[in-house]
Amino acid sequence: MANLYLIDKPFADSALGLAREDPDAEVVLLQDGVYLSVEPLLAARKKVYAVERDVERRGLSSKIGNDVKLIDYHQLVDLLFANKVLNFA
Amino acid sequence: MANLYLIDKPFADSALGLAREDPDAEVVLLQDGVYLSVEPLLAARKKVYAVERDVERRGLSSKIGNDVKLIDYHQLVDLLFANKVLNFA
Amino acid sequence: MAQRRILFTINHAPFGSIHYTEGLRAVVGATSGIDEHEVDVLYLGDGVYFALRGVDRSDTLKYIDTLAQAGRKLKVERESLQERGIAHQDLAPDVEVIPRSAVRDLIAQADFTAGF
Amino acid sequence: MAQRRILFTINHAPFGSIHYTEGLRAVVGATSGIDEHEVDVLYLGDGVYFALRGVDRSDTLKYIDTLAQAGRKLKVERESLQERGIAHQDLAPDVEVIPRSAVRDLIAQADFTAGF
Amino acid sequence: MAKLGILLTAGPFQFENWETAVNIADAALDKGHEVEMFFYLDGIYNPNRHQTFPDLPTLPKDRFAKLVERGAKPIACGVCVRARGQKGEDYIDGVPVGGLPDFAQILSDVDQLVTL
Amino acid sequence: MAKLGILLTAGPFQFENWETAVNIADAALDKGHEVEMFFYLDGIYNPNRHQTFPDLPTLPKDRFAKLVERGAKPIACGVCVRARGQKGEDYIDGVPVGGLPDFAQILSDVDQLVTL
Repeated sequence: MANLYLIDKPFADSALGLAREDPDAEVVLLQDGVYLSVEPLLAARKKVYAVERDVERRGLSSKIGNDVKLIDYHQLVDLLFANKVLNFA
Repeated sequence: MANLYLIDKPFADSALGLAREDPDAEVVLLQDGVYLSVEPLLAARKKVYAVERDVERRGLSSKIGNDVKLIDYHQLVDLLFANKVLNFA
Repeated sequence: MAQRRILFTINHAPFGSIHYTEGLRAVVGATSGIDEHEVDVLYLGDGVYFALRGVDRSDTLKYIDTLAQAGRKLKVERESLQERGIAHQDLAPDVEVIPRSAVRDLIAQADFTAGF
Repeated sequence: MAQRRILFTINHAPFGSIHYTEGLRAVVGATSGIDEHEVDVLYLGDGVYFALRGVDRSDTLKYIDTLAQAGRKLKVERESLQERGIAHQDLAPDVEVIPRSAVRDLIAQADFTAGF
Repeated sequence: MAKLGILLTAGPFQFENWETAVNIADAALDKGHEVEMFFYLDGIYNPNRHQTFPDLPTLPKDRFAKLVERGAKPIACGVCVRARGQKGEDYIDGVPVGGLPDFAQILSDVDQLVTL
Repeated sequence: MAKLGILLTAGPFQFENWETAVNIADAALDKGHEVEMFFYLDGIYNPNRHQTFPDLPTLPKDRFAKLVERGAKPIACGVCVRARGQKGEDYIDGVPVGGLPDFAQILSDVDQLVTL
């Protein structure tokens, strides 16, 4: 069971800081959170997901890296129940 | 007549960037804008005001520098009519 | 009673808040009065994400069309794009990139500004 | 039906939004049910500005008193304070500064988190 | 099967949170889970039955009504409702006005909590 | 003496903007200026006459009512009102429901514009 950080942009600084140093962290970017730079997370070998709808409507599909896994809401629900949710949205 | 930037925190990055390079800029910090670091503005010799009520209720009165002028709403209204208002609140 | 020139700045990114589209509705609305105000639309800060080529415009298209017909382009600050690593080829073809010095000209020309 | 431990994080600064006080009302509310949940209150990011000594507490005092009577301290992340240049002498006497490693312990102990 | 709790503190239209909340709730129901929602702060504006907007084929109230139809159990914070001058009779069917003890009960009932 | 225009896009309680708007408007009236306000987006929630909150001696509606008494001229965006399921009859006296052409007229009338 991971610590699943749900991250939107307004609280990104503290949420990303926590997640980066948390050995059990996985991150879900949602809403404006999909604009965030995830290099530090990936460098720290964290698994990063992004909500596909939020990426697509913002025109970011071609800009987001292959190392970020796009998920739909059904996959998100599975992640929510399989992990401990850290709410930063 | 100055360009009077009314700045709250959410849009501070672009507003402060604009103001710093604007030779006619003066800045009013209001609401959560009073948390902003004003060193770059002061270094660029910009006049900086902060709304006194917003500073006081946040417990920042002793932390805010003497080079920031605290103003009440009557003074703010005078500033609004005496300048061109740039809305970033 | 007078015609004014209003600079609308859009600072909110799509789609976290509705300002990306309601700001444009207000722009069009400002031109709807008896004085037919002049308007400029400028994307700054995170607002510039609206200029990306693939952004869903279904809620904004009618306002953009109205503005385009009046000869008004959506302007985007170059420095805000650069800070976010957005390149020219990432942008929609109908936006106009302007440097900060031109932003200062827009400010100089404006009677009022409105921030969204 | 079970007693839970909930970690409430407060990320919004006072007073730009009402989350600084309504978050605490929700904390107290969470303890008001039949299961008497355990709660922790943690200030993170800009939320830590609430810990400043001179902050106006007129809207939050009753919630803070209720929590204090239940032996619950307001916890503030040290790293968030440091990033904002807030020193120990700037803080209200009733807040408890904890390092990020202790934040991880709070997370480990929590069944749920709620963000304000 | 499991139970999902959603705490929604943002209103309709202005921010994207209500859409995310509904999309997550819908997906949870698709998978056979149960959903309990608490409308808090501006969140209490969401289930207003009088919403009308010609341009939008589906309004927030329609999506929340569909969730109720599918078995989701929402409840609104009464203090928030009254502070904002709203009335329970203006809500879509199936959204009672309660209080924070109901939020405490949701914390007892659910297996996971999302706050938006 | 001059005229101040205020565009308010945030609702009561949730954000500080309504208080800033009222404080600025009050100060302008103190100085003999005129004030015109446009409630846009969530701003339209502000003048609801049914607001009640036991802990607050002065509610948003009371402060806006006082502004009206003192001669301020507010008007609300009708599209926003109807989208949010609100009704003009729930407003305090002196707040008509209009539209963006009224905002355009405010832009014609005033000497300065503040958006909050």
